[in-house]
Amino acid sequence: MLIQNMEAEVLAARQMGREVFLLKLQAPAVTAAAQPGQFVHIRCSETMDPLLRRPLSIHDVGDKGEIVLLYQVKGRGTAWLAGREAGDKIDILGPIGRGFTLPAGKRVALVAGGLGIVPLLFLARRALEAGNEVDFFYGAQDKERLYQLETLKAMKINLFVATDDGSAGFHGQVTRLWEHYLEERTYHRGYACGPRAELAEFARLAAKYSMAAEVSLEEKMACGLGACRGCATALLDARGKIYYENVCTGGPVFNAADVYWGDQVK
Amino acid sequence: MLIQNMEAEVLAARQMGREVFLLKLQAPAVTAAAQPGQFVHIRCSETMDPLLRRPLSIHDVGDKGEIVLLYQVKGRGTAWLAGREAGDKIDILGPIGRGFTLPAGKRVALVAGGLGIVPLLFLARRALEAGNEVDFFYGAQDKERLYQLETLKAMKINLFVATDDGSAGFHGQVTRLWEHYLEERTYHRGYACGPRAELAEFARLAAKYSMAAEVSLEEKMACGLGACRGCATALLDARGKIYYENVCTGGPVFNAADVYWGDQVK
Amino acid sequence: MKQTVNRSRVNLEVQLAGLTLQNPVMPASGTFGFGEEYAPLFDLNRLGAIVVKTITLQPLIGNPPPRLMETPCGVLNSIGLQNPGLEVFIREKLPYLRRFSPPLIVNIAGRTIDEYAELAERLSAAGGVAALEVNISCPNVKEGGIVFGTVPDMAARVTAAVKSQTHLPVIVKLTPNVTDITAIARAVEEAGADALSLINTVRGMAIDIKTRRPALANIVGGLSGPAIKPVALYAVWQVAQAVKIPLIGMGGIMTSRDAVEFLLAGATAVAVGTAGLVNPTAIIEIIAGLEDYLVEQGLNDIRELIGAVQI
Amino acid sequence: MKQTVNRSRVNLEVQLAGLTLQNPVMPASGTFGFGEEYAPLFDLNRLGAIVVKTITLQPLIGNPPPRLMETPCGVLNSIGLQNPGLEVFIREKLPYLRRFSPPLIVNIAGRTIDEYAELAERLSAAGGVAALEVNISCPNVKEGGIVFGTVPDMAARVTAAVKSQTHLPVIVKLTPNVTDITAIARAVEEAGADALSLINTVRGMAIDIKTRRPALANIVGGLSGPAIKPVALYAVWQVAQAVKIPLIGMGGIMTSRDAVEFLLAGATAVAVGTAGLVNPTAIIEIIAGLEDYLVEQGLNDIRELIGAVQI
Ligand SMILES: Cc1cc2nc3c(=O)[nH]c(=O)nc-3n(C[C@H](O)[C@H](O)[C@H](O)COP(=O)(O)OP(=O)(O)OC[C@H]3O[C@@H](n4cnc5c(N)ncnc54)[C@H](O)[C@@H]3O)c2cc1C
Ligand SMILES: Cc1cc2nc3c(=O)[nH]c(=O)nc-3n(C[C@H](O)[C@H](O)[C@H](O)COP(=O)(O)OP(=O)(O)OC[C@H]3O[C@@H](n4cnc5c(N)ncnc54)[C@H](O)[C@@H]3O)c2cc1C
Ligand SMILES: Cc1cc2nc3c(=O)[nH]c(=O)nc-3n(C[C@H](O)[C@H](O)[C@H](O)COP(=O)(O)O)c2cc1C
Ligand SMILES: Cc1cc2nc3c(=O)[nH]c(=O)nc-3n(C[C@H](O)[C@H](O)[C@H](O)COP(=O)(O)O)c2cc1C
Ligand code: FES
Ligand code: FES
Repeated sequence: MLIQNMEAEVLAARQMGREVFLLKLQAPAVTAAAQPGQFVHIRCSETMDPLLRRPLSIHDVGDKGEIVLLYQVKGRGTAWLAGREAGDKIDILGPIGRGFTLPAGKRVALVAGGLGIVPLLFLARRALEAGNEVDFFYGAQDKERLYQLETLKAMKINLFVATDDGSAGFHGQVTRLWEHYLEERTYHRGYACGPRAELAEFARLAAKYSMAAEVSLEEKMACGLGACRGCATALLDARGKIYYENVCTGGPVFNAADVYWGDQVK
Repeated sequence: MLIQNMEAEVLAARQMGREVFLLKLQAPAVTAAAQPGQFVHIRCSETMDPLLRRPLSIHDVGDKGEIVLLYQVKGRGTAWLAGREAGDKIDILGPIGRGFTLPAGKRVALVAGGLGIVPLLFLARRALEAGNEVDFFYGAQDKERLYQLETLKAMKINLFVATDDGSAGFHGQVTRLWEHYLEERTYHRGYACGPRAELAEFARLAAKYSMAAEVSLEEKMACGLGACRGCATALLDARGKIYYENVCTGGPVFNAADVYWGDQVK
Repeated sequence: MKQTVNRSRVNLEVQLAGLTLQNPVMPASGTFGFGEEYAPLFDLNRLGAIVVKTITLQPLIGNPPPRLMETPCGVLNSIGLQNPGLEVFIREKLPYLRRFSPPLIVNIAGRTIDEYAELAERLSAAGGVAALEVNISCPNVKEGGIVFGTVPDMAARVTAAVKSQTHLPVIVKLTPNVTDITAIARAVEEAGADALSLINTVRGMAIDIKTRRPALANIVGGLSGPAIKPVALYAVWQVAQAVKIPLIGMGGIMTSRDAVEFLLAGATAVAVGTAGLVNPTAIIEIIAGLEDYLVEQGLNDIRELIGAVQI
Repeated sequence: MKQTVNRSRVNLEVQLAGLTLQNPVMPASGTFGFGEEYAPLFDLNRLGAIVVKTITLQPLIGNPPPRLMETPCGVLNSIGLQNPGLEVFIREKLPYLRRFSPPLIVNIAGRTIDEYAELAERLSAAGGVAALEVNISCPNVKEGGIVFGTVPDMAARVTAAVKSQTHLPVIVKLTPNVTDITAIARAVEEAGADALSLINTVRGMAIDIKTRRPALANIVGGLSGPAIKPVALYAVWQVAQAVKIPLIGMGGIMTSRDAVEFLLAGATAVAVGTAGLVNPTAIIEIIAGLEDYLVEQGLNDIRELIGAVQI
C-alpha cells in the first residue's frame, strides 16, 4: 500500500452547483498511485470539532501531480472544505482503497447516479486509455444537478443522460435507462456509484444479465487505514452468510454480487 | 445592567507587537454604556472547540460607536481572534462588570504592568475628561513591550515609564518607580492592572500610604453574567474572613484592600 | 409523507409531574443563577420552567479558585455549591422569581437526609415554588462522604424524606457516575419521585502542565457541555426503559437538534446548561428551533417525539 | 531554575510490569489493528510497545453497520470486537508482529472466565507475546451479561484465572463505567495484576433525528477521544492513589501535552487511540513532543514526571 499523509496545496476551488464544489489539489504522491475508485481522507477542521477525517473519491487526476475532488456540502466537514481557497494547505491521506478493476479492449457500462459521477469520470478516463468502449449512463434529479457534462461530452464515450424530472435526457431513473440497452448490448463489466437504492437496482440488473459488476459503497469512516474496523459493510460469503468487510481498505469498490443488499441496509 | 449580545463588525485589526494585536469593532451598544475597567466577552470559535468565550477589557472607545481591544495571543482563543480581518463579524457580549470609580478634579495614579495598559488607557481618558490630574506609571519587560506609547504621550497625562531590563525609562519594576513618587505626591486614588504579583505590591504600597486603591483582577470565566459562579476570586470580609465574589459582575475591578492576596493566589 | 403544519398550530406544551410547561425547555440548575442574571438578555416568561442554582440550608462560600477549566468541547467546574443559603434565597431571591409565569423549580442539596427534609419543608411553605429538584450528587457527611446518588438505598431515603415534607412535585436529579443508573432511577421512583432529571456532571480532572498542579483548586470537577452529550443521551434512553415517571434530559444540549435527540430518547423535557454559558440566548433559540423542527417534520405536537426513537 | 538539557541525553525509557519500554507511548487496543495497517506510515519500531486489537477465542464478525458516529470532540464506536479469532491471530498475524522490537501486548476478551484462561494459556505458549492486556469490559454470558469489569469480585476472578495460566505480565484494562473504579483496581491488584490500563471507552449513544433511529446499529457505543480526556485523567489520578502497580493511561490523548498530564497524574505509560484515527502519525509526534517537553522543562528523565502532580 502506498498510502501517504501529506499537506496538499489547493490549486483551485470552484463552485459547480448550489451545494457542489470542485477542489483541485497538488498531491503528486496521490496522483502517481491513484486508481479510479480510490479516495482520499481529509482533515476538515483546524480544531478537534469536527474530529474525524472525511472521505472523498478521486474525481480526476492531472498531468502535473494534481488531483481533483468533487463534493457536495452535507455538514460541517464539507462546509469547512468549501471555505478553502487557492493557496491553502489541506491535510490529506491517500490514495486509499481498492478501486475498480478494468479490462482492456472491451465494452463496459458505467452507471452514475448523482454525485456517483465522482469516481466514474476518472474510471471512464482510464477505461478509454485501456482501449475500452465506454457506455456512460449518468442520472441526476434534474438538469442543474448534472455536473461535468461538458467534460464528459469531450471524452470519447457514449454518453446517456437521465433525469428524474425529465429536464434533460431520459425521463426517469438512470438504471431504467440502462435497462433499455441491456437487452441489446453485452458488457464485459458494469460499474456503478450512487445512492444505495440505485446500486441495489444496478446489482439486480447485473445479476439478471449475468454480468460482472462493481459498485462503490459508502460507510462512516474513522482511520481510513483498515485498522479500526469502523467502516464495516455487510457482505455475503460463499455460503450466503453475512460478514463484515472494511469499506476503506476492503473497498470502497466491491463486487455487486458480494454485497448484502438486504434490510440491514440504511 | 445593559449587557447586550451582538455581532460586531471588525473595523480594523492590527498587529502591535510580537504577539500583541489591536482590534477595532463597531459596537455602538457597548460604546454607549462602557466604563473603564469593563470588558467584553468574546466567542473565539465557529465550532464547539474551543467552547468558552474569552474576556477582553475595553481598551478605548471611539466617537462613532467603535470599541478598541488590545490583546496578547496566549492560546487558541486569542489565536483565532488574531485571524480576524476587517469586515468579519464577531459575537460579543458586553459591556460587562464593575469598572473603576473616578473622582473629579483630583490627582490620581494609574499603574499599568504589561498588558495592564489595556483598561488603564481608557481610564486615563475618562479621568482627564473628569478634570483629574493623571500620573500614569507604565512598566513592561522591555521597550518593545511598551504598547501605545505614542497615544499616551499625546494625552495630557504625566507619563512615567519603567522597564525590567532598563531599555526605556526607569530600570526596574513599575511599582518601585511609583514608590519614588509616593513620598512626595498625594493621590486621591490609585488604580492598577497587571500581573497578580504586581497588583499585590501595588496594594501593599497603597495600604502603606493609606490610599484608596482599585485593581482589575482576572479569573477564568464562563457565562460572564454572574450566573455560574465560576469566576470567583477570594476577597476578605470586614472580619478578615475569606469569601468568594464573581470577577465578571462583582468585578473585575475591586478595592485593593478587599482582595485576599494570600497563598490561595496562583 | 409529511403534512404541512402551520407554525402557529404547533403544540410545544408538555405535562411533567403535574406541572404544565408551555414548552419543554428549561435552564439547568447552577448555570442560570437565580434568573435575574439572564433577565437583561431575554424574557424569562418564554421558558418552559425556571430552575435555580442549588440551595443549601446554610450559605456556602463555595470552592477556592480556579473553579473552571475548559476542556475539549466541555467545561470542568467545581463551584462547590456556592449559594446564599435557604433564608436569603427565600427573602431576597424568591420575591423576584415569583413575578414570572413559568413554574419555578428549586434545586436543593443537603449534607444529611434531615437537611434535605428541612429544605423541602421550608421551601414548600415559602410560596411560589412549583417543584423541588433534589440534587443527590452530594456527599453524605454522616456516612463517610459516600455520594447519596451512588447508592440506590441512600438515594431512595433522600427521596422519601423529601416527599414526606412536601406537597410539591419532587424531581430527583441523578448523577451519571454510577455503574447502573437504572438501579438508582428505579429505587428513587419506588420511593415516590415524581420525575427524574439526568444527568448531572461527569467526574473529571485536568492538570496544568506548566505548574504541574490540578487545573481546579478542588482537583476534581464536574464535566459538562457537548463532550458529555452521548453519555447523557444514553443515560436518558436507559432510564426511560426502566421507569414510568417522566424525565428531564440534560447534558451537552447546545441546539434544538440536540434537544430533539433527548426527546426521542424518552425525555419529556430538557434542560440547557453549558450552552447558556457560551451563548446566553441558546435556550431561546432551542425553543424556536424545536418549533421549526416540528413544522419541518410535519408534526403538530411535540409529545409525538417523546420516546419515539425507533429501535 | 531550569537546567539546560541536551535532547540526546533525555531518557524516555520506563519499566512497566517487567517490560522495558524505550518510551512510554503505545497505541490503544482496537485502534491500531494488528500493526500492519500503520506500517506504511511509520516505523513500528519507534513505539514504546505494540498493542493489538482484542482477540477472542473464536472469530467474531462484529456488529452490523453503522458502527461509528462522530460526536463533539469524540467518536462513538460499536465495532463489536470483530477479530479473526485466536488461531488465525497466532497463525497469520503473530509472525508479522514478531519482527518488531517493541514489546507486543496482546489484548484478550472472553465471554466466560474459562475463555480468558484459555486465551492466556495459548498466547503464552505462542511465543513473541510480551504481555497480555485483559479487556474486562465484556459481558459475562454465564452471569446474566453483567460486565466483568463492573463487579470487583468478577474482575478479580478473571485476573486470577489469567494469572494462573501465564508467566507473562498481566495488564488488566478497566472500564470507567462504574461507581468506584478504585474498588475494581484494588480487587484486580490483589488478584495479581501486574499493571492496569485505563480507561476503556465511556458508554454513550446518539440518535439520527432525521431517521429517528439510533446512530449506531448497536444502539449503545463506546465514547472515545478528547471529549473523555478529563474523565480518563481523573480515573488515572484516583487509581494511582489506590494501587501500587503501574498504570497505562489512555482516553483522549491527542498531543504530547495530554500525555504529560497522564504521566503527572500517575501513569507510567500512555496509550493513544482515537488520535491515531484522525492523525495517523499522532503517536510518533507524541513521542517526539515528550522529548521536547523534557528539554523545555530542564528534565533528564521522563520518570521524574510520573505521579508528579502537585496537590
Ligand atoms: C469512500 C467514500 C467516498 C466518498 N466520496 C465522496 C465524493 O467524492 N463526493 C461527495 O460529495 N461525497 C463523498 N462521500 C461522502 C462524504 O464523505 C460525506 O458526504 C461527508 O463525509 C460528509 O461530511 P460532513 O461533515 O459534511 O457531514 P456530516 O453529516 O456533518 O458528517 C458527520 C459524519 O458522518 C460521516 N458521513 C456523512 N455522510 C456520509 C457518507 N455518505 N458516507 C460516509 N460517511 C458519511 C462524516 O464523515 C462524519 O463522520 C464519500 C464517502 C465515502 C465513504
Ligand atoms: C476581565 C478580564 C479582562 C481581560 N482583558 C484582557 C485584555 O484586555 N487583553 C489581554 O490580552 N488579555 C486579557 N485578559 C486575559 C485573556 O482573557 C486571556 O489571555 C484569554 O482568555 C486567553 O485565551 P486563549 O484561548 O488565548 O488561551 P488559553 O490558554 O487557550 O485559554 C484556555 C482557557 O483559560 C482561560 N484563560 C487563560 N488565561 C486567562 C486569564 N489570564 N484570565 C482569565 N482566563 C484566562 C481562557 O479564557 C480559556 O477559558 C482578560 C481576562 C479577564 C478575566
Ligand atoms: C457551572 C455549573 C454549575 C452547576 N451547578 C449545579 C448545581 O448547583 N446544582 C445542580 O444540580 N447541577 C449543577 N450543574 C449541573 C447542570 O445543572 C447540568 O446537570 C450539567 O451541567 C449538564 O448539562 P449541560 O451539559 O447542559 O451543562 C452545574 C453545571 C455547571 C456547568
Ligand atoms: C474504534 C475503536 C475500537 C476499539 N477497540 C477496542 C478493543 O478491541 N479492545 C479494547 O480493549 N479497547 C478498544 N478500544 C478502546 C481504546 O483502546 C481506548 O481504551 C479508548 O478508545 C480510549 O482512548 P482514546 O480516547 O485515545 O481512543 C477501542 C476504541 C476505538 C475508538
Ligand atoms: S475506517 Fe478504520 S477500518 Fe475503515
Ligand atoms: S463567569 Fe459566570 S459568574 Fe462570572
